[in-house]
Amino acid sequence: GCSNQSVAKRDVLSADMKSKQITWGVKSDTRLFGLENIRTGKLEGFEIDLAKAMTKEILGKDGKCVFVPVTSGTRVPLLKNGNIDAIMATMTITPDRAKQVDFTHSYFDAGQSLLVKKGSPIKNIQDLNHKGAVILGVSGSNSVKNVAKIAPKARVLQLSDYAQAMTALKSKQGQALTTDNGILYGMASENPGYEVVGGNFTKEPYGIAVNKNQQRFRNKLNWALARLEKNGTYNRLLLKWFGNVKGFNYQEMKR
Amino acid sequence: MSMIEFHNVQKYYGKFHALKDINLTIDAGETVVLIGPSGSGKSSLIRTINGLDPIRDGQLIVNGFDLADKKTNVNLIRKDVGMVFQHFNLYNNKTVLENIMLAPRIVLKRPEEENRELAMQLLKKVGLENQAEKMPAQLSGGQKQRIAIARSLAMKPKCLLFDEPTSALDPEMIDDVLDVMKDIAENSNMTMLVVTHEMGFARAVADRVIFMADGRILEDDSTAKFFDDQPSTQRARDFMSKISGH
Amino acid sequence: MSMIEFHNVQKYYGKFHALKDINLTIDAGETVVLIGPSGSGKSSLIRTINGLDPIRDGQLIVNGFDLADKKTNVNLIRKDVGMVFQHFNLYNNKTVLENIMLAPRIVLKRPEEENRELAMQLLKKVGLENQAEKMPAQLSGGQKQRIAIARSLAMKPKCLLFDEPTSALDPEMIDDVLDVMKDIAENSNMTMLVVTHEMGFARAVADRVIFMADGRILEDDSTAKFFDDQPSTQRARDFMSKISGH
Amino acid sequence: MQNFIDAYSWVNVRFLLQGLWITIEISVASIICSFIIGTLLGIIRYEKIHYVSAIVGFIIDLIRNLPLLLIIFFTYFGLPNIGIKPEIIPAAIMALTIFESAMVAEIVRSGILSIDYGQTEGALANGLTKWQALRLIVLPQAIKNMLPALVSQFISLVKDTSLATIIVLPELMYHAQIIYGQNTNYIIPMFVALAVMYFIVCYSLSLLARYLDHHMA
Amino acid sequence: MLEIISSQWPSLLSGLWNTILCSVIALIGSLIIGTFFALLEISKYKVIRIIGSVYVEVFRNIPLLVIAMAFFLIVPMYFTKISGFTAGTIGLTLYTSAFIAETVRAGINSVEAGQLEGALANGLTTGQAMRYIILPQAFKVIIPPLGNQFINLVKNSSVLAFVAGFDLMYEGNMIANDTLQTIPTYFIVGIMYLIITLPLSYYMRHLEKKLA
Ligand SMILES: Nc1ncnc2c1ncn2[C@@H]1O[C@H](COP(=O)(O)OP(=O)(O)OP(=O)(O)O)[C@@H](O)[C@H]1O
Ligand SMILES: Nc1ncnc2c1ncn2[C@@H]1O[C@H](COP(=O)(O)OP(=O)(O)OP(=O)(O)O)[C@@H](O)[C@H]1O
Ligand SMILES: [Mg+2]
Ligand SMILES: [Mg+2]
Repeated sequence: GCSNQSVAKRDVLSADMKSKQITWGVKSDTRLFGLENIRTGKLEGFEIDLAKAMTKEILGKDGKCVFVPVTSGTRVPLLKNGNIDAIMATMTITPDRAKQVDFTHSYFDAGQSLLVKKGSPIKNIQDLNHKGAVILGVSGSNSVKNVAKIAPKARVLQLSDYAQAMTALKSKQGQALTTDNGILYGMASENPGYEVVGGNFTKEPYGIAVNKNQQRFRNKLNWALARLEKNGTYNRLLLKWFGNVKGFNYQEMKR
Repeated sequence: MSMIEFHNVQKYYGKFHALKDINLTIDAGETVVLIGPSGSGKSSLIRTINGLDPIRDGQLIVNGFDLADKKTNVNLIRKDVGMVFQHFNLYNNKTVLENIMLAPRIVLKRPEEENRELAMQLLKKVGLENQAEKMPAQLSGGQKQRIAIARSLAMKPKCLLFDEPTSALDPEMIDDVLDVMKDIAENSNMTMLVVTHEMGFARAVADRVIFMADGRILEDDSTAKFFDDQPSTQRARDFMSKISGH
Repeated sequence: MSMIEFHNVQKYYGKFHALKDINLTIDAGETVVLIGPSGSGKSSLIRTINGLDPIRDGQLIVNGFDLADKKTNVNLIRKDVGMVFQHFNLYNNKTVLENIMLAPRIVLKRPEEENRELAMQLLKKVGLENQAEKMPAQLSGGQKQRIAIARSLAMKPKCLLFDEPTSALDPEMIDDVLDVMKDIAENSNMTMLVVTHEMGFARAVADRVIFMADGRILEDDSTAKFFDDQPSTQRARDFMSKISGH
Repeated sequence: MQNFIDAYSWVNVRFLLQGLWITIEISVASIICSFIIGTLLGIIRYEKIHYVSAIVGFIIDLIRNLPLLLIIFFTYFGLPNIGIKPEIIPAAIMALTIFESAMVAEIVRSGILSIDYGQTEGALANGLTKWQALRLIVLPQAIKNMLPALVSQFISLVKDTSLATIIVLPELMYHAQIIYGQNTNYIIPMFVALAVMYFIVCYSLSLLARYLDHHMA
Repeated sequence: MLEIISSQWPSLLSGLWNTILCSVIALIGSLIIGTFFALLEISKYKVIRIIGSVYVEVFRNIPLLVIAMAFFLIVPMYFTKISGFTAGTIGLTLYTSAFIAETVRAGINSVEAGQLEGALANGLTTGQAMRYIILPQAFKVIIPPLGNQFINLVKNSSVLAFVAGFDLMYEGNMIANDTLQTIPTYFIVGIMYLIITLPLSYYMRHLEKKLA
């Protein structure tokens, strides 16, 4: 165990209250959720907006958020090392992960789906459960783990990011690309020759991860999330980011 | 019959004029010694003869082939014109025996049996028959040079060029090499052109002595004239008085 | 007064016994020539004197310091004992003048003005006053060696060691170097120990001639005895007959 | 084709250039640090100081034999465990410096060995101490001999900064990823741009080295 | 740490195997290609020399990651489908071959000119001199630097992780992501790399001393 005593002992909530800022680990390369705007250099996306709103909720009007870009590979070690206070980076709540970190309630109920070339014989995940089938995913994401369970005979190739996975799909390195539906719909809209098929075959509830032994902080985050859901902020952000995504039924996700 | 003919040969290194208007004829079977101060062009001259260095202008005919002609295959000349270098240039990755047998095998396609026999004979001639399996690095300078001579002889050349064959040797090894060279000069009708400062050797075996300075041939005398009378140029007399005794 | 004293000195390279039981005393002001076949240990002997190579056993006292004693600071010896190498070992990254001025400046802390003056004086002495700003690579071997001698002299040493200072030189450059050495031997009271095969030089300037073979000193004769009578050992007589003339 | 035209919009190119600038800054900082540290380590290793040289040598060997990717992970994720918590850019510089110093140390050691020992002997016999000989005579010559190897090492360093995208260092490669994150169709134009930009920087470095090599007497 | 090893050793071992396989293939390939381009670079003909040095400069000055990506993503789009392992291995081969070309060229140049002249004067052609005299000596000189290239190659093979090449680093990333035990996982991966590279580098040092 390489856990760090000082990080474990530190009470994140009171420290953040005192410094009036929360440090969030967020995605910087994922459309709709967290992506750097190359004109302004600022991060933008649903998760970014939600993190800002939650920060204000917890720390008040003058509360500040600091965003640290993370990837699926770096988010947990950064949290454990104390570089960041919380992760809001398309992280699916799973029992395995819950052993390492604590999750808040889900703040976004994604589901996993498939992106294929239009006209492909593949209609759902079961069509891929045979030897020789190759599914593309992004390393560190929960979706690749799910595929291994649901279509164990298929081979999964894990790439560094969605664009690489999408390009690999175009290069026929695999028959289908799997990840969470929101991301897939975004890619389908840029690439007219491709479509999302088969509906959601898993539930992927995204949660905010905090370190173990930070119950007070987690509770506070849950409390803030609930308030935002109640006062309509949550739905407003959902509309802002997913209202125009073709094929994505954001109405279902309203809270 | 002449083995080597220089007609108005000019040689340059870039802009530097290394050989100036060389005219020289060496007949088959002659032994010629070439002397001169450092940088005078002795090596340059000798290296043009087997095409290691190109000439700019003039005519150079060796063993009947015209070296100034681009179409001439220098390998045909090199088969018949051997060369012995100051620093031996033995093949470091081959045994002594292999050093001698390699070129005859792949250039002359000499049968293996015959090749080995001749090589051993040559080793005996240079007094090193028991060193056949050694690597060059295990030999002293004097031994290396004798192997280099044997390697050249194995090609049965008509002409041998020597570029300061003893000047990298410890003094007590020089005689062994000179003895081999004397033997060749006296007991074969090889054409020999030798750059050396060993005046005792020159006197004993050379038919002619050529003196160069600044890229020009200043003297081309019979051995008797050069040593017993005196060189005709002041330059050559100065040079001789400087090197005498070293 | 003695400058160098060897008492039963033994030197090894690994298991190889390079110097066997050396006993030798050289007085201040003496000029001694050391000869012997290749590998006999001449370089090894000379290099122990300024501590470039360590000795295994025995006593070696140089300029009053005991080299066998670990506590002796060899730098104190080297200040007073200069050395000239076969391959010159000039500082390739410094000009000629800087080569000469460097050690006096940082070791002796000689004032810059005085240092430059002395350096130029020495350059003049070795006949190269117009080469001060050249780099070593631009010089001929003979020039390099004269600079190396000037570099040693700039430290105003009491003793100078020479390890075959002319054997890497073209023959016509040898005299220039030997002339400088003769000048030092005759016109200063420097102690000189010279490894060389230049018998003319030995005869002219040496007080004594030492002959080594196989790591031992076989002869230690006055110059007159060595050259005019004959060396007493057969080994030395053989050697002398072999090298005479080269 | 349209993808290329869109991908190379001024906004995107400017963003790439910003990334390139960070790449250059980080490279220069790491080159300077690793040159200084690497030279010291190389000398320690060359000098055969009791124990110290052996230990330093062993650490250098460990680092040299690990993929840089792992060194980056260990620096960024491992160091906080011993109480050092560098920001991303210092962390990247540290990781690169640790790795490249080990490489430079070996170059320096063999550079020193490449200088004829006669140079040292000449200096010793002339009365200089070992350190003076090393500093004034041997090192200046060794640096010249080392230049080609050093430059190719530094070219590797520039290219290697791209590996630090893995910890989200905002350098050139990362900026390209952000751009093609906006639109997956931009990925190939971005890789082409990456190849060209890295090539220009690295090749200029080797031209510089060649220039220095010719103009250093 | 032990639990990672015990639960993940099949993937670690298969990763190790792929890393070794890729390294060996890339080594052989890059030796052949590198020697070929080294010979081009020392040709008498300017055009051929330029072809040689363009190749070397291009592959030396572009990050391996970019080269590997190009083979993984672009080549299949226009030519033929290749797996991540193949794409990575090809990329690694070409990248390394540029360095090997430089090493071999330096090796050839380090053989003294006298060796070539001796062979020419002895009647051999330039080609024969290369084959029998120069290259055998050059290879002896370059064994230590080649060893270092090989170690670099093993380390660089970690680029396969970016193109789903199922090498050691890829498996390490997977395990780290699955177990979220980042440092212990990479520690194990590091040791596995050292198991390949450390003995190699000590052997190279030994060889270097022996050949010197
Ligand atoms: N490859 C070369 N490039 C440029 N200049 C050269 C080259 N080889 C020789 N030279 C110059 O040509 C001149 C003649 O050189 P050469 O080697 O023929 O003289 P040498 O008489 O053999 O001298 P030494 O007795 O020193 O061997 C010298 O001034 C030398 O500097
Ligand atoms: N560094 C070394 N390691 C091992 N053996 C050595 C070393 N230096 C010299 N020797 C050996 O010691 C013996 C004496 O060498 P030394 O160089 O003193 O001879 P020398 O009389 O100066 O010969 P030369 O006339 O060739 O210079 C030789 O057999 C040599 O091989
Ligand atoms: Mg010459
Ligand atoms: Mg000696």
